[in-house]
Amino acid sequence: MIGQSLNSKPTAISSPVLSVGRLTRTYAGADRPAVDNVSFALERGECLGVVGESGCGKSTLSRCLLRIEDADSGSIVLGGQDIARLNARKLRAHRRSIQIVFQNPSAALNPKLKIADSLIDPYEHLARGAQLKHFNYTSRKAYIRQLLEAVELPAELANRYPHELSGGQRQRVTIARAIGIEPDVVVLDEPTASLDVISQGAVLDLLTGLRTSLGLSYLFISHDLAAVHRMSQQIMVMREGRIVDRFRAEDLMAEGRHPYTKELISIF
Amino acid sequence: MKSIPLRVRTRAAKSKKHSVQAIVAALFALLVIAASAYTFLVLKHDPTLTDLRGRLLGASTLHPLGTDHLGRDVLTRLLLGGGQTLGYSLLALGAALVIGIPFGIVAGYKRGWVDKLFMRIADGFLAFPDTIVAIVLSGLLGAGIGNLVLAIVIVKWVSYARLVRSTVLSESQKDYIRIARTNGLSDARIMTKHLLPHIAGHVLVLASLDLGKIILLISSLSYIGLGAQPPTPEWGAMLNDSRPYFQSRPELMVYPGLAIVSVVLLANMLGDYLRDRFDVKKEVQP
Amino acid sequence: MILSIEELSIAGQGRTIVDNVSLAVREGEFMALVGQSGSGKSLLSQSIGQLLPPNLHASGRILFEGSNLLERTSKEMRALRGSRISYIFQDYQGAFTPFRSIGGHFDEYQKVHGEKSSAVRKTKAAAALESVGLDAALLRRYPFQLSGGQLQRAAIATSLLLSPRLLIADEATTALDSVSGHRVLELLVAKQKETGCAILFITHDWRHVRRYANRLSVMKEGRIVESGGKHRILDHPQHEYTRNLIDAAPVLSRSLKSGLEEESR
Amino acid sequence: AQSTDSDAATTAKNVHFLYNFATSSLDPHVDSSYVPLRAGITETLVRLDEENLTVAPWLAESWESEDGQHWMIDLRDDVTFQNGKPMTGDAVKASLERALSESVAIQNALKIDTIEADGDKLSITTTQPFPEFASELVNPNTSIIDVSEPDIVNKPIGTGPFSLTSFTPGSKLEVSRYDGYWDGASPLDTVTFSFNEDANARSLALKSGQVDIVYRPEVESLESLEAIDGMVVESASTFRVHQLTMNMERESIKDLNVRKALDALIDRQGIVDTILLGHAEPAIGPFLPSLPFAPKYDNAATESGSEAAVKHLEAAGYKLENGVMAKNGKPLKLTLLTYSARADLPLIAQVFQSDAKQIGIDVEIRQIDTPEEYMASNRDWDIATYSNLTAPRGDAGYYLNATYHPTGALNFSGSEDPELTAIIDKLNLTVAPEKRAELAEQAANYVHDNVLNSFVLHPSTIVAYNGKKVKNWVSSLSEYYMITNKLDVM
Amino acid sequence: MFRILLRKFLEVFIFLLFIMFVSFLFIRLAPGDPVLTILNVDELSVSQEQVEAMREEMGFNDPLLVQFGNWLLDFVRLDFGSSYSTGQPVMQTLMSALPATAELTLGALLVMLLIAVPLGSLSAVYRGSWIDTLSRMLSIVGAAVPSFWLGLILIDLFGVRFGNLPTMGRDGFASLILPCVTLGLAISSVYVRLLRSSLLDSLSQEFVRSARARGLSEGRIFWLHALRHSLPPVITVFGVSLGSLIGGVVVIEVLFAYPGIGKLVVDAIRQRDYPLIQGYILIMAVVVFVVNTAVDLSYRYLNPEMKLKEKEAHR
Ligand SMILES: Nc1ncnc2c1ncn2[C@@H]1O[C@H](COP(=O)(O)OP(=O)(O)OP(=O)(O)O)[C@@H](O)[C@H]1O
Ligand SMILES: Nc1ncnc2c1ncn2[C@@H]1O[C@H](COP(=O)(O)OP(=O)(O)OP(=O)(O)O)[C@@H](O)[C@H]1O
Ligand SMILES: [Mg+2]
Ligand SMILES: [Mg+2]
Ligand code: NI
Repeated sequence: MIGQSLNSKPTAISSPVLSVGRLTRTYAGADRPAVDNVSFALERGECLGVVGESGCGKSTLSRCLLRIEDADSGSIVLGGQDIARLNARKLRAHRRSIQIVFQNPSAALNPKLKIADSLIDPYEHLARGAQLKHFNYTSRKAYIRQLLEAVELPAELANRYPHELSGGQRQRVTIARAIGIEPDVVVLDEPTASLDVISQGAVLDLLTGLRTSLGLSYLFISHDLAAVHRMSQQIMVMREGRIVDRFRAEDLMAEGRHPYTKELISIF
Repeated sequence: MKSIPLRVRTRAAKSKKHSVQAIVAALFALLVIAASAYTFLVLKHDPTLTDLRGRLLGASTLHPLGTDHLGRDVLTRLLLGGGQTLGYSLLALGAALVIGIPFGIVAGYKRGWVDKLFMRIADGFLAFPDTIVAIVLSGLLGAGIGNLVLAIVIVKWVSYARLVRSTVLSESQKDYIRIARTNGLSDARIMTKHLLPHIAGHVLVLASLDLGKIILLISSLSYIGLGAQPPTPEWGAMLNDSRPYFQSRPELMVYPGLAIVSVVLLANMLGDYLRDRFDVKKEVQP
Repeated sequence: MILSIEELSIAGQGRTIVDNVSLAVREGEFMALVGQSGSGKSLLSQSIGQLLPPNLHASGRILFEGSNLLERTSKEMRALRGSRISYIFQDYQGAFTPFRSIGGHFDEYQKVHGEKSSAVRKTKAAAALESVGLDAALLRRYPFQLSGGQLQRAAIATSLLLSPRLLIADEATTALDSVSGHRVLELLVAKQKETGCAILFITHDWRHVRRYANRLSVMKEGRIVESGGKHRILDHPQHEYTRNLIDAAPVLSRSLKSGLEEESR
Repeated sequence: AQSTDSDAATTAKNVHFLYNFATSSLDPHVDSSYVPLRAGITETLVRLDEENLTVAPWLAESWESEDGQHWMIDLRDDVTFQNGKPMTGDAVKASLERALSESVAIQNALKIDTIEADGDKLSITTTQPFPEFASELVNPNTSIIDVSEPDIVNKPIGTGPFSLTSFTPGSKLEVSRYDGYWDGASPLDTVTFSFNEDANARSLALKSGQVDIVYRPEVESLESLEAIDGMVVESASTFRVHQLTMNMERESIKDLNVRKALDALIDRQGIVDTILLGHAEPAIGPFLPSLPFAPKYDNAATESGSEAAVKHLEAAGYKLENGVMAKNGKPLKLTLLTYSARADLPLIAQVFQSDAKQIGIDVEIRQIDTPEEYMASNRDWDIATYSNLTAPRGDAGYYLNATYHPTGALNFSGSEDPELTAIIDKLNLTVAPEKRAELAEQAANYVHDNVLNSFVLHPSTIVAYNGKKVKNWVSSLSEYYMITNKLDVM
Repeated sequence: MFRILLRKFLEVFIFLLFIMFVSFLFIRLAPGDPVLTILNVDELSVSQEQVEAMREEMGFNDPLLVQFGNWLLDFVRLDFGSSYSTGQPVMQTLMSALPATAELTLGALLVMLLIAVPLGSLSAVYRGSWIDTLSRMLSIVGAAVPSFWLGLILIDLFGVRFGNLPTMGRDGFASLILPCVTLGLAISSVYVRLLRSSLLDSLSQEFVRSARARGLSEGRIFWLHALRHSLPPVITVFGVSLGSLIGGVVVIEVLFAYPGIGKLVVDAIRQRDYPLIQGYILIMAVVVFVVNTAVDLSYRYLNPEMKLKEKEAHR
């Protein structure tokens, strides 16, 4: 299935699919911003890894990008449009372009919906009629089966409720849901943390495959340096809300890294 | 916890309970059908025919439940009243739900000024005593049970809206709703598909008990000339009419009372059944 | 042998999820349990404390310090849980009651297990948080105000608070970056040295297994396919699945891997 | 459970009276519950002598008028208010003037032009010759109080045997003996006068021994009350009549024969015997037969029952076809108003409806909220059950004027019968009692002959009390006089 | 801070004004007017001209807006008028009746709590057991039995047959027992079921298992963790029903001759005593507003996330 023509939309190679400028977010009562003046750009088809210690603001950054929380200042230019200040109605048109996989899969699934319904929901709504490139489904059922297959889950899970799945299974379901509607950018907030290594590898391969075949761009947040290294072209290191280091993945082991980056590597 | 075998038992007991409920409901329906057949086909009483010399009679084959204070056959009135009472109270309840639930979901989900406005409207409705609403409506539109239903809806929808709103308020904080939003689902869909299942539990509980309260409300409002006009048989009115005989002939009050209880019971069973269907986790650790 | 699970099966709704599993954890040991996602590791660990979801039930025997836990009354279990057996759940977000502050949880936990002085409770809580690399100021926060990793570390801190005999850590570091994860595991090991408690450590992370475990078991589809000493399994995996699992371990580069091998004793 | 008055000798002598209507104001001039008078706090200048049904002296010793317009009233001189002040002519004048200014209805009723006080004498001029003037002074809203008191609404000071000690609006009042009462102080120390509007609850309160006298207990509970040793149940006819008001503006009702038919349909005895369990008197005319001006209706051997009704209807041109009473193909359909404030009325309505159905008349019952209001402003009804006081103060003028005079406020029939109006107008100018009685009788007969309204029954007032404790209770016809200085306990 | 207070105050004021306007229209659209009450026609007669004159004098013939304007003018001067039937100042009348209703309501709520909390909790914890069935039966009967009947039975039982609790009036604590129990029983059924359903939700939450794993006693988990989590819907329903509860105590007030505000206002409605009704609605609007604001605040207390979100929004 992989390897079809990239994207029917004209792609201006020069302009990044997502570019973030001076994004800042401070929680009420906090003494320093959780996300502090963060800027970066994400090219089409690129995977940008974000590593950093726990609590450094990675999840906050991703929530701001998705407009789940509103940043205090800064811009989020998605497909040429700054969505940082769009109102809810206008925003909806851009929703399809950016998707997220959350750190904690338990809360991300509606406990009252069966897996199949959770999966089909965004698809039925958004992609109905729209030609999806990757999943050439023939029916609702086929779509779900294909999606589950893509994340290597047995089709029978479709009829279960989230609380009847293991943590790893849940996470795969959320990944399936995010890629199902074939967005431009997927924010992956530690998507494989709760998977066993085989599944991890499989999911990472799958994600890479999808990226190349669909021209997806990833913002890949993880603390697993190996995974980030394997997935990403670019890596950013965050600390206390700021980007402290940024380099090409090949240069991970190169000299001149930020001391904090070095620490991360040495522990690994 | 010796819960391990115990849990198995509750599961088994559970399915048994469902079948027991079904049997109870079926028996009840049979009883009603048999009674109606006997009354309407064999006895053929006129539900409004008074007979002052034959009032307050005890049970007999001619009057299986005796006669009321005007000498009318109680069973006939009870059976005929069922349709009236149930129809109107269900109508009122249904309408209150149909108005209240969407209002509550929208207010709880949208927050902001929509919510504020809604809350104020709701508060406003709450400040009005139902009698006032009923009197004004009957005055403007004429007395009649239709307007009574309207009055009840006006009074009742707020509680559902409020209840729904509170559940929605806390539910929409959760990640899965955020995801649904980032999936670009329309608000309407999030509200119907993701939030609606969560409110079913509480709403069903409230609604199934409210049915009884609504029947009683109809009775108390028919007291001021709203609702079913005498001598229409109607459970609430029958209940009210038998007040004077509360000591001398308590069964006059017991019969419509029991009728209401059994309807509420059935509604409750239905509510619980539906609730269980919405409750995907089913059981809790004891 | 502090914990010995014998022929344990977990079933529900006509499905057997964990199938006739036997597993032992020795006194003071760091026992790792690895395996396929969805293979039943979490359920297995939950059955030890009689904490299975209500629609599932366990059969077999779970001997803890010689007595069968499955036969314990809930009162006896309560005395064990928290003080002798403590848990770190996989779902770290569910570890805390949403409307209670983190500090509130620490305080309550110590109180119900007999710590009378509130000053002591406070200092202990602060120390526990700091030991997992968190600021004591987080005590005043509510769970939703913490990042995933912070929450997980807070959950770890609570479970270590009372020096249990057996610590069951279900993917305790999934939300942590390598620095913090490393630090937390160092802490666990230090704690283990100090108190001699046994740790049942469920993980996907081979680095941790390599570095810290004494023994390990590998689970797949509800069964234990292989168990034994760390070196035995890592160096001479016998089961096909174990081999695949080891090969799939993500590594940064060759040099890093060899560095690790040197380190493992 | 018996209450705690076994040692009545040592403790204060108290009677607990339970009334069926609650009030939240005690203003004697405004409050239509008349509680101040009923509780023995206030008194009027004259009272109704319930045995002879004449007006008797009370605070006034005597009164007279030559022309029915200039009245001389001589007050008792031994009367003091409960605050010790003597009741002077000026005080009475001030009290009456307050009553007039507070209530238009009293102005109407008394028609007073000027009042002059001279020592113990009052001279009053009415705006027109007004023979009933003295009897109107029976009205409790003309109670004499000390208007110089600051809080009349909550603590009126009157001349009665009991003075108010506390008042809880809507719940009860406590009164205690006024030792300076002019007619001899009461043997009781205190009386508790409480309200409860639920008939069942009243009966139970008497049963439980919490109260000693209950006004209008639940009729259905009387049997069980009487079964209690020492319980006394009294019932007394009242000046009230339950009637079927005819809307004379409706085509079918305009026909005398239809009215006669409806009148014949009413099963008076059945209703009295069963619905009111005998605590009522079937009515022929509006006035209680014991009243001096009540007609004897000797010629009124009118048959009743459905056959008679059918006969009348046939005379009116109706025919019973296929169970439907119709005239020229138009079925007889009537709308019957009723209201629940008087619980018997809806029952009477239903009985009537059922009886009418037997002869093919389709009666639709419409239950309404406030009958006066509805009947006055809506004319879409044919007949109505209504309850009227016909001679509250022993005089017919009030009822006839209000109900049959074209300007009457309770003339819901819309009757504008010139002949009847002439009788009433004449009555209004007649002073001599015998002459008045004659005219009243004439009017009543006219009403009866033309079936302007149809009268169902005179309900009785039922009072139940603990005969082992209460002494000298008198059930009053007018329902004005309840707590008196004679009331005592064993 | 001050600005926020001022804004809140203005908001409330406008809300009240709006309610009063609507109710004003509403009441006066109802057929009938209080003239007959004012004229006291029960036993006395007035002519139709007088009725009309009175109507004119009272301004009932003016356009509604003019009437409302007049009312508003008085309202701003804090003059709420006098009752047509008693002539007493409305606020004084209402305020003197309010305590009785308040104690009745609070007492009933207490009874309700004493019934609903144990019964609801037990039936949630022992779902499917006999106690669950029992509580369901009780609440169904409670939902279907009219309170006047319940009250009479209680009077018969505890006032006449066994014991001699006062059956009427308002004399201290003893006279509160029967009415409060009657009312409490009548309202508790909904709460029993609601609490049960909500508790079932909470008890299946993940944090309950974590608390268990920490060795907390079931009681502690229940009271301090699960119960609080299940309160919002219960509190919500409480908030909405308080208004109708206060208005709905009238049956109880009549039955037990308890001199409260419910009876007062029903009479006022019957007599179209406009100022009294308006005063009542004003009080109710304030009560409803206060209670529901408190309910909203309690959500924030029960769910700190909401509170903090709110704070941020105000930043
Ligand atoms: N309450 C439940 N009811 C039914 N099936 C369940 C329930 N909980 C878990 N399962 C199923 O049991 C199996 C084992 O789940 P478990 O959570 O133990 O897996 P795990 O080994 O911990 O996986 P992971 O590493 O992904 O967390 C899974 O297939 C899951 O779908
Ligand atoms: N709702 C909130 N209110 C206040 N502070 C918050 C809130 N959510 C997060 N924080 C704080 O903001 C900081 C950044 O949190 P964030 O969740 O973005 O971290 P993260 O980088 O995703 O960490 P992790 O890898 O542990 O998930 C943390 O210090 C956290 O405590
Ligand atoms: Mg995070
Ligand atoms: Mg797991
Ligand atoms: Ni819920």
